[in-house]
Amino acid sequence: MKFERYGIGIAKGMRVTLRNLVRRRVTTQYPEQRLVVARRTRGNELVWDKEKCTGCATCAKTCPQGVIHIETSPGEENNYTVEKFEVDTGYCISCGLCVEACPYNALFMGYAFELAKYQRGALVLTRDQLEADGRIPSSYFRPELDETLPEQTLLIDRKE
Amino acid sequence: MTTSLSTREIAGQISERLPDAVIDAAGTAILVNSNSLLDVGAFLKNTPGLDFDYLTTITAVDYYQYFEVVYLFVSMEHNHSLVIKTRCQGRDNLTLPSLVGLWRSADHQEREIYDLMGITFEGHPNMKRIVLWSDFQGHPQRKDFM
Amino acid sequence: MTAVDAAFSGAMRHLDAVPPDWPGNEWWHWLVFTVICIAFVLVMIIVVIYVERRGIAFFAARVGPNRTGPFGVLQAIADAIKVLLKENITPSNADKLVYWLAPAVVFAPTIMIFAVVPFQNGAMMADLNIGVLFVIAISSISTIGVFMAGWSSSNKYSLLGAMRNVAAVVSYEMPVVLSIAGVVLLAGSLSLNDIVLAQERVPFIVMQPLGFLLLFIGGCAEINRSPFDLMEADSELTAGFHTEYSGMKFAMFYLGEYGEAVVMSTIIATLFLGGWQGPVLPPWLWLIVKILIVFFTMVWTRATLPRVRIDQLMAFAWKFLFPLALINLLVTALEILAWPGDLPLYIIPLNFAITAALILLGSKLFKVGWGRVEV
Amino acid sequence: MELRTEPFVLNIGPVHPSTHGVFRMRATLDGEVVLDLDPVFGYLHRGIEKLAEERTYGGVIPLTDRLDYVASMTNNLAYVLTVEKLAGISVPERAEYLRVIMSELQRIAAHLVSVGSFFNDCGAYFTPFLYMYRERENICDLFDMVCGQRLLYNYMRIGGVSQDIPDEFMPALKRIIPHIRGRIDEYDQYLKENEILLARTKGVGILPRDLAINIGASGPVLRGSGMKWDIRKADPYSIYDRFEFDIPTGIQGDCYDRYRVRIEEMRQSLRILEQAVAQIPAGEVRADVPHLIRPPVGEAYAHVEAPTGEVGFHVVSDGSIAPYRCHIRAPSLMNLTALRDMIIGWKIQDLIVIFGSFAITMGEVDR
Repeated sequence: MKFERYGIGIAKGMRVTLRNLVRRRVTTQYPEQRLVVARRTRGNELVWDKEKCTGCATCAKTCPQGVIHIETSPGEENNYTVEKFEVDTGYCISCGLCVEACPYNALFMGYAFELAKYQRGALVLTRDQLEADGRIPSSYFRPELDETLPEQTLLIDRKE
Repeated sequence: MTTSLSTREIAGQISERLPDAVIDAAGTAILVNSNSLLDVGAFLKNTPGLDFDYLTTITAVDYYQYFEVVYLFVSMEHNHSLVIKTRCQGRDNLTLPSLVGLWRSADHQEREIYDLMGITFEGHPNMKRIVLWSDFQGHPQRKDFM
Repeated sequence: MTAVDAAFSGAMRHLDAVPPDWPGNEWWHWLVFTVICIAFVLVMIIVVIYVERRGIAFFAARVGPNRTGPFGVLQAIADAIKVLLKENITPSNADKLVYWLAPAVVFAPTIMIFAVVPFQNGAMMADLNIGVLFVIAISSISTIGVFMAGWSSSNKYSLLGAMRNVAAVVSYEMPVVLSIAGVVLLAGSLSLNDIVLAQERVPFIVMQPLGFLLLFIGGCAEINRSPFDLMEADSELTAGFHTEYSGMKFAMFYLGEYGEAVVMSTIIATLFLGGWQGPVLPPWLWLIVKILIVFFTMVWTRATLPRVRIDQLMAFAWKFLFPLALINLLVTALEILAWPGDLPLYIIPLNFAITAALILLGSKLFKVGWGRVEV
Repeated sequence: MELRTEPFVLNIGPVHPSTHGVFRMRATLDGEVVLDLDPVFGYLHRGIEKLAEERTYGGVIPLTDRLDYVASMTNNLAYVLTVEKLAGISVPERAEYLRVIMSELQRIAAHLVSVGSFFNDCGAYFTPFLYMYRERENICDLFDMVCGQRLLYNYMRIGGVSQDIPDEFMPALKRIIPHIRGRIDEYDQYLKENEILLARTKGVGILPRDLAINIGASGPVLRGSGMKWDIRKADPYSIYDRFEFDIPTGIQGDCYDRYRVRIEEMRQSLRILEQAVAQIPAGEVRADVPHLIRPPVGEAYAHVEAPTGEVGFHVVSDGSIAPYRCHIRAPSLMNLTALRDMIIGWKIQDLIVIFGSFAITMGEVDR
């Protein structure tokens, strides 16, 4: 250790921290202030379109975690009726492969992310919950939904 | 671009020095006798023109009848690479010579193979389990481990 | 009259003088000032904890505590309540008595120091004629508490932290005392009140810039502020000497730590920044403002600088600060000999020049060896 | 009087502020001096190699996210390159550019984390760490925009990338590049010349060049030791041969050199980004690859230059939909080989700094 630079380096560093002292904070006060997440957010839920789903179970086959559970019965017009559609979001890793795999665009990643539960059992989304209204699909792999979602907040755009 | 050296050519060079070492050199890799692995390693590292100073990775693959251990050597000086394979027959009491003396990068990788595949490397200074705890039973990376 | 009697009466004569001359000669004086000292320390601790947490947060581009009370000012109180409700855990191998005693030994001296700090001309608990000596002596006591804590916890991290602290404090005591000695020479008195009064013309920071720097650096090391916070060293020793402490005992250490910071800021403010002196504002407010300025500088350095290594810490004390402090003392003494009476003001630039020259010279000569030991 | 002393054992970790996860070092100390060190791995072992054998080739990609979780993109890339090599799949031009852009952004993000936590290990109380994280947030924003998550991206696919970038991506990236360049310069003023940091890191933890090669070190650790070896130049994958950039190297291989190499690499990454942004063509981003791809029987090894070093995947195929064997070359694990040699004789504080200068990620060490 030598003080070859007579503490100039320390002084420079002190100047940088002082400059940052007066910069605008970038942290937000979460429950009150919210940033808009990306349109393609892979939230921790799935949104399922009952009308489009044919029960082909491609999503269940693709899921690396095996959390999608589908039971079907043969329907009238050479198709399947989905008897049961369950997603255990507790084991879901939100990889989005099921959404990519779905050949009929019937499965969407959810836009919501505040879905913590107190019991593990409550994390299993049943068919009724999946069908329920008010769940916003994100535009992950569904670019046609881009317009329906607000623009993402970017840190770079926030004033310093 | 790292050039992959011709396996036949290198196998010929090895055979000149170590007659029984090479078993097969038809594919992209040279299959060597496990007994002469250490000699082959020393040859590869110390021969001028080859100078394999960098042992990139060691993989062990379980093929039920035998275990295949794949070594990927790179020479940083000449920017060329070579794959050496060796086999351990059977499933119990598998041993291979350790390359730690030549390339210390074999240290953690051989320990890992010992841990997960159950191949003991003779001459390794610290042949202990690395990712599992010391009294763990079995070798989980084997195909028959459930 | 035997020799024993003589010694006894001699001792009695000293005892007569034991309650020192109270300012104002009122018997209730000690009672009032005891309360004031304790209250002042506790309130100041809450204030500096707030300043530190918000300051560090602002330096680090964060917001800091802002939920309890307006702007989070009640955070320290909320923390105190939380910590009081926590379970007190004593390690089974701990040396129980020492373990229990250590927090008190750390915290008590910080309040005692304020006995000799003037809040206004003469407004102090005891105008000791050896005030500076008292400050130095008492401020070193908390080291013993730290070592007690480290030793008794039977935790290796704690012990390492405590050992580091003892080593650091013993080493840094030298430059600190020597730099204070320069002030004492200038003021011609050891009483803090007289020292403050002597700064009526100019604060001693301009007469003794080097002394101020040395005291600031040494003080930071003594109270284990970054970059010398080796006894806690959260990235190495998790929490250093108080790793095993919890609940109220931990709170005592926490209070003690910030209490020491308040004490060191107060000493620096009193000795070098003119204490309570200042225009317009009431004197006690000036003191608080100056304490906060010094403390803010400490927060600033803490937010900026990495931590030094233990051997560098010691080398810095003995090879850099100590010689400079000695030279500073010598120069001060020579100046006082050269200009008897009040020093002329034109020596202020001279002092700054000497300071700059000495720091440059010291930096050139200062060198620590490599940290590696052959094993 | 001679005092009888004896060395004592200090367990550093697995739960410790500076072990970058759950690493454990069993250090024998003589006072402050480290006499011996025994690294203990495995606290984060999840058996990813075994798990990969039971998943489809596409389903392994989310697993690779969880290796080096501060640099998921490059792990993704290494894996998909291997499978593409195995199956002989060619990737559309635009996808190659997107892969390069993502890897370089990822490199900057990961180096910011590494450097920040390295400063934190040196004892700079969280300030540089949070500055670095603040800049990393910009990049996380971009990743969020592209693939919907900020940490585990799962963006690369066999035969391309999962989806094309949205329209607002490029303008944002063009604004972020100069911003980050300015900030790197600013943070260089902060601690580059700081006397205390120099004293703590210069000459500390020297890894000589020959030893670095011998232990199989890679990435900034190898380059910090003065070896000019970067997979992007030595064995260009993807389209790295089209870009102009330098390989920064250190001089003597101490902690300071490793830190400087990381900083300079960020600058070079910004250069690559600028070129890639200028050159990127329009077009498809994903080759037509079946969901359940069955590569021919054989094996392949492909490697990329990840922020920590050379991440390689050795995939053996038996013709089924799942890899027969998927071995991961973890640079963090290899870099730690010489940890003991570098630390013995130094103080316990240096141990933290030297260990921090490797910038390992436990997810990759233990897999």
